[in-house]
Amino acid sequence: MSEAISALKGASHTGFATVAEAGLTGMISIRADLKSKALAKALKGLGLSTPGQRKVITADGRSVAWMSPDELLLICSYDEAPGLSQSLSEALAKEHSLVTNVSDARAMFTVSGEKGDEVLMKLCPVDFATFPEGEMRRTRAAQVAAALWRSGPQELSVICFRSVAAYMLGLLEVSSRKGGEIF
Amino acid sequence: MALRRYSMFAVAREALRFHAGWERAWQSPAPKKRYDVVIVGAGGHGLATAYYLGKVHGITNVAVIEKGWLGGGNTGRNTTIIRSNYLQDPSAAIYEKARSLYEDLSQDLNYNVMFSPRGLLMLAQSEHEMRGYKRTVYANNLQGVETRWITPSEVKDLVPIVNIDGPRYPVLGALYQERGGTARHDAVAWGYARACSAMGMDIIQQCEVTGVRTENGKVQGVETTKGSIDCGKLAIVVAGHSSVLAEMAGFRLPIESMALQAWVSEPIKPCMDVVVMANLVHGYMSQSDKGEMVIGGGTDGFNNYTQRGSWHHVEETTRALIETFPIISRLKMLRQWGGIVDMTGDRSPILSKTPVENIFVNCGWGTGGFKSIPGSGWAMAELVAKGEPGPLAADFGLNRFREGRFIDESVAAGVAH
Amino acid sequence: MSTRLAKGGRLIDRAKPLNFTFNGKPMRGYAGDTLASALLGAGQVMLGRSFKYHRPRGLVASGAEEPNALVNLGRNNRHEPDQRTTTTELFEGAEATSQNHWPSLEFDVGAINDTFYRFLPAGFYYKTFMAPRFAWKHVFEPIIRQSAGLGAAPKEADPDRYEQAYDYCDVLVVGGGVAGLAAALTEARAGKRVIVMEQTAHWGGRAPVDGGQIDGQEPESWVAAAVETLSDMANVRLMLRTMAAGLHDHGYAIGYQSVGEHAADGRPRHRLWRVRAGLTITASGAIERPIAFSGNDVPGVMLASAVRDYLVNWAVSPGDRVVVVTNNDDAYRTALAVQAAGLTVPAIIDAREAATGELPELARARGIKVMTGRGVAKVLGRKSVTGVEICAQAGEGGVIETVACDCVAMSGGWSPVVHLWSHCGGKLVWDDAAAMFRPDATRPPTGAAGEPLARVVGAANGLLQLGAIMDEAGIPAVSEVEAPLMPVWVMPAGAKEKLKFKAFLDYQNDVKVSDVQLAAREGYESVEHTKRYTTLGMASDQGKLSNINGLAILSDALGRPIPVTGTTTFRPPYTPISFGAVTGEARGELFQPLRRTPMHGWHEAKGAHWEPVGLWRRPYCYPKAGESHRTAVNREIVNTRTNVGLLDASTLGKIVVKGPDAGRFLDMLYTNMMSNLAVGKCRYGLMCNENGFLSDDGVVVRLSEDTWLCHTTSGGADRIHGWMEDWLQCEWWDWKVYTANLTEQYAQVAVVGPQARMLLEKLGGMDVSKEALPFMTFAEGTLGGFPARVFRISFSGELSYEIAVPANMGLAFWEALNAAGEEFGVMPYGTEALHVMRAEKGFIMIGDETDGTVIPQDLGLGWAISKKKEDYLGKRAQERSHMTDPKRWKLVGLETLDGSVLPDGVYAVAEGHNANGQRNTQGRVTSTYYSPMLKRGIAMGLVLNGPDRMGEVLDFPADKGAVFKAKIVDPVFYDKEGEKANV
Amino acid sequence: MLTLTCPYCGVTVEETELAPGGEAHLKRFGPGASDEDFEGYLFARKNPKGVHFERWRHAYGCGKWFLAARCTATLEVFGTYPAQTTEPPAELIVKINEKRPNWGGWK
Repeated sequence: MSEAISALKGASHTGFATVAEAGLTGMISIRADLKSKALAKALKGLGLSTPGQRKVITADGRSVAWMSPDELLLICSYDEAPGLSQSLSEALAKEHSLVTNVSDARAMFTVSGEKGDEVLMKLCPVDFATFPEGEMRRTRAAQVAAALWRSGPQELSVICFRSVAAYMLGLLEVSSRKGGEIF
Repeated sequence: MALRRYSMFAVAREALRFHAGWERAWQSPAPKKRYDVVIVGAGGHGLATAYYLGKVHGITNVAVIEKGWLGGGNTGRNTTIIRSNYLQDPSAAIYEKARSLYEDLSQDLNYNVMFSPRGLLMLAQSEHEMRGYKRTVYANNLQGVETRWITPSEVKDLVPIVNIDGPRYPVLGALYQERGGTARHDAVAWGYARACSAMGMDIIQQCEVTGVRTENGKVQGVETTKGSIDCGKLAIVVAGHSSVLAEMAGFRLPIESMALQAWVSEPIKPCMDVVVMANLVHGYMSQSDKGEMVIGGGTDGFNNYTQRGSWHHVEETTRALIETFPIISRLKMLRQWGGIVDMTGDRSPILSKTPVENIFVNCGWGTGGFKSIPGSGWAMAELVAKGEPGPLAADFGLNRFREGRFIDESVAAGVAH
Repeated sequence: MSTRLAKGGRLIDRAKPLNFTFNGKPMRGYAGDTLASALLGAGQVMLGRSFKYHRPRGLVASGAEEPNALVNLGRNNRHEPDQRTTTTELFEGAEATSQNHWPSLEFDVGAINDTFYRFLPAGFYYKTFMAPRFAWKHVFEPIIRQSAGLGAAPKEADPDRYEQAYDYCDVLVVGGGVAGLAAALTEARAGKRVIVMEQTAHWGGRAPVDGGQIDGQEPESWVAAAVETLSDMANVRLMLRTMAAGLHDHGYAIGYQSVGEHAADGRPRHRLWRVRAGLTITASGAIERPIAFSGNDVPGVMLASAVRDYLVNWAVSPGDRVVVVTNNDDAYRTALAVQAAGLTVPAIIDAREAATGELPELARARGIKVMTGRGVAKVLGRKSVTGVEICAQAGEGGVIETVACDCVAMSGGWSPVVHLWSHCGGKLVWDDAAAMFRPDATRPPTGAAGEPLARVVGAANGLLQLGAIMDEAGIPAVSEVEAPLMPVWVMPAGAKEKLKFKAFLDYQNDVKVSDVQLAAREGYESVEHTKRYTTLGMASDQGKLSNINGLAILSDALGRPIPVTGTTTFRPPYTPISFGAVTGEARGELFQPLRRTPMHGWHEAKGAHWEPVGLWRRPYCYPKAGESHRTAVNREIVNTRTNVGLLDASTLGKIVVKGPDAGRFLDMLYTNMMSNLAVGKCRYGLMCNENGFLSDDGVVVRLSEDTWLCHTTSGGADRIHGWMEDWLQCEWWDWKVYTANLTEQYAQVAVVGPQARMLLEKLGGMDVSKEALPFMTFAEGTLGGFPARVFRISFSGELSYEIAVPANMGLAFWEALNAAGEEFGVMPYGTEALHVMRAEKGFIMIGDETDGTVIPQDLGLGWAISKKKEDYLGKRAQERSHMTDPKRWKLVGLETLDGSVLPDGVYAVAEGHNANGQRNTQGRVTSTYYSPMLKRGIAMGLVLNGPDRMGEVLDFPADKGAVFKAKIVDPVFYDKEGEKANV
Repeated sequence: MLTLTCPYCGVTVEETELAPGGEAHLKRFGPGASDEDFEGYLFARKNPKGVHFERWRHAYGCGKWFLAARCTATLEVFGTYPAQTTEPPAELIVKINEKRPNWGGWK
């Protein structure tokens, strides 16, 4: 597995905020009945639970996010994703479900710094002043789909498709350039 | 009443008396009880239909009734582009008929519509688009439409401000129609209105149709805000509101009303002598005789009767045009507006009989309305006068949707592996 | 002559002088100046030429309504035409040049139009230039076009950066005058989230200039305190230099912020705000109206309020002797301000029969001569004012007295700025007493829930006196009590034609009173007709200055009340905004997202020539040094067919479909049967839309009992995934099927050619033999250490494997294949080679053989349409009469008799012409290539009864009279028996 | 520039996050249907100037289709609801009746 490289190999820029590709990240898409007990049990085994509408829950370095009424996204380390994907698949085998490892299909970015919100204010039709912690927002960053949440103090994480990773970093870089502070 | 002719001498004569002697361009009569033909909609298409009914078919007991002011719909809010470089035979035929009538329209109407065949080109910015346009050139040559394929350097010669080496979509050539161009949109409506009025037709403005009277499946007349009007035949020519009138007459059309926007820059000195369309990135631009850069793009995607579009389309098209014409970035947008266009099931127009006897519709021109006005009027007049479509309108009937016989111009819809 | 006064100027900082040039002449102003005030302060009265008559023009206004004083600003790649001097903050080194004249501002050949003004009334061009016919194209039209425009066109790309940003608030206050600030205070104190946008660089609007007292303080002090209070509130955002350009549906306001204009410090030049506001309070003030009298456009004739602004704000005197012409009390403030600045007011000419208000009395008390019942017959002077001829307002213009002056300050009353209110449907009401249209509070624009989107306060609401404005906000204020105005649309009331031909309404476009009256006479009765016929209000001030005057004159000419005439439509933007700001970051590299496969960088490094495919970019071919694209493509084909080639197929759509009803679902989606595909097997499938037309194709793989993998075309992945979800969510929502678009999860490589198997065997790890992995099957395993899914499918007719590996390993896998393949002569090939090879095999390509009008039956794909199924998407459509018409053109192969390559898109002609005189046709070419294997041209096409006409020769007319002759043949040109793929 | 509330996500999003999908509550006609029914299904559109039922996909969000009742003359949105239904919810009909007494029903 040593030959795996993320879309941008962790490239970053620092302007009035720091924007960086997060490197290899494990992501597993789970499509299932979110009321499923088997699902709850499987997540519990990871120290997580089934998140409510738009919620993201984090524990032990893993997060699980509500993506749609029948879809969750489990975020974990890249290396454990194939195994976790397999075991989740097995845990849900008796139910109508679809578990897929999408770690390679996505790219993840962090936007950090006191003015991090201002970077994304330029790109996403989202009210960051009222955007709470613990919420996953699927939206648009300029011309591509993005999912974002507050992943730490003064840090936002953004997921997009792998093929547009360079475009996303370009957006984040130009939006975080010094002189472009909004307030 | 005879038309008092416009000419340079007439203007000079009037100048001496401070232009006190000019007559009304058209009369503003009250509706009569009955007309042989009532045309609903005094836009370009409705007025042209009336004009050719009189001129070609000798039918002059005609009223053109209009909810607002004549020419105030899409005729007065489009980007004035005229072209006939369509792919499919029926489209090429009617748009070329229109274009060729535009050539002599000023003289025909004795009203200068400022037809300006400055040339129009469609940039090819992908292999796929290039193949599509080359196909169009071959089709046009067989259709009697003069177009040709030109190379990137010829494009640059015609349009020095275009960026043919764009990093994203370099220009691979263009489909060029030398006799395409623009005209003064309002003048087209006004010129037809003046000519219709001179033939004794009644143009009744501020008169909204509120109902269509039928009996035994046959039209009897219309109810309007200016009273009841009887008619032998009824032509519905109300782009944007076609479905509303159809509902009054008791049938549905394969049409959805959507907003189409346009905008202009502040006026600058001439810098672009032709009309340029960049369809891959969804934008087109020309420079008006006032110096404004006139810009348009695609329609909005949802049903809308407000004559206002959504802002993001303005952003999308403007960014495409800055990529294509980098010099416009520092120009400023002066005015942005919208119109409501009819979008049909195959994006081609409808000139047709309807389920109601003696009601005819002319609608569905989508974004191609202005360029087709004379041809549409010509074909519609023939349909209304004879009760059956002539060759120009034959393929544009409503029956095509039932038969699956579409006229699809969106050949670029397919995608390659 | 205008000049800078020795003292005063509340907005300028005399300690910070700024140098600039006008038409190359060095000038000097101060920080805080606008370009307009600096020019006027430097003695420059004449600033440009009008559009039509090229008349000399100077400043009329001091704000956004200025129609005349537009300049070219900057040079080279920062050149900007039509820059409004009144809204441009002066900066060091500004270079301005005047517009629309040749050879110079002072001497302009175009001014000959003014001499012949009588021959050039409104719409003269509609009546002329029609004969002789050729002259229109060759003489008249070129002249008209060459005389178009004002500022010079930029010549270079813009180097500056632009941004956009989103924001949200409960209340957006537009306008930072006292009404706006008061409204902001009220809303902010109620806990609302408030944004205040002010288009200028200063808070307070007109009040500090106009005087009075607010809450016991000078307006300026009150403004400072209000701004301080608001600045300290966390729920308030104050934005200067931000013009609210438009209010769009559902409360979407566009704000145009000037950020780093003329700064070279990394700031963006402009930022476009997209603010979603619960309520927009427009406190946008009012604009003073000119009065239409002869010569009201001579440089030096200005709005009374502008004269006052220049004096008070910037200590600039527009003239030494200022005659005030008015129909209201407010203009007396200008007279008082002029006098206070130590200048002379020879007379106040008041059209009213009596002027008895507080302000007129004050003026009289200060010794200013007030002439009531009087008007201006004519302004004297051409390039600057030298005097006015005074007449009786009620008369026809007989001169009573001539007064020498160098500036005329005029006021015809005020018009509320109702633009934002009107942009999405707010209605107006005519206020007869104040002679103005103002917002009708009972008919506001409405939002997503049908709620009012906007409210109006202050002068924008028609409240022109400070007391009334502040009273609305519950704040006590006083100012001089003003008597009612008298509507005056033409001066004098009975002005003769000769005067009306020089009484301007739209200054920039040279529309005069006589033009509007002509339009009315000729039946252009609608206000929109008059606008369009005369061009009234179509200039770059968009009628801000004098549209109301125009429609009042129109109403008068038609003998109908003004509200019956109504207004033209107010459209965004309020004042012009740069296209750069509209575009924001989306330029250059960020113009559109570029989708890259994991191997993109490798292709780039190898000098791939790109082809855009949707938002992807795929290698068209990989030309070597000195190689043409054509040669490269031929080399790639020959190498692939003789050795082995690699294609980056990562862009192919890969959608997983799983569930108990997945088979049933795919049977509906594809024309073929997919439910009976055996696990481990692959099948080529076709998808149609409900209209019956072929929309996509690809290989479907059954991964397990309840799971299928659907390959789509490169451009089709998102579309087809959306199509699947549409049917699952909206039609068959009770079917148990999940889908996942895994297109980007995998890098996919096609390993193609006779040596393909050997290459893979060298990598090792999986049995890829014919027996273990037969044609149209797949296997999973580890190949050369990479987790891989290997499909035995072929789009070239060769022995071929398509191998999917995780995308993050795609590059490494691709490199491993290239390294291992060296001994087998491996080469990458691009999309063009792919296209030629598939055409050699007679395989159709979505987008070439199909164009949205083609059904599978046209393409001889009947074998891929299940006869057993009752239904599939598109089936009913294909039963319609035109779809079953035997005359539909059908797919065949075409071979030119001389081996040449048929041009792309040519048509096969048939005898005769159709009823519209168009040449009849009987077919067309859909794909055409040079086959390097067959060393001749090959083509596919759709031909009338084609499959029944094998061997017939058709004529394909091409360029310049050339006619290609081609024979109808079988579309499979290469390896007709299909032996090469199945080895 | 519309805003609509996605009934699945519960967020009010702007038009750029959505994809429009045309008239709602169309009944599909397949093989065996008359020419007239099939034409009606594919092409005949109510296209009302007034209350309109339409499809939207939360394309940049959860990816789900939902339905909206909206006035095409004023752009007022009366409500949104999940797509898994053949007719508008009763309470939405009541609400529209209150706001547009003469609207004439959804069919």
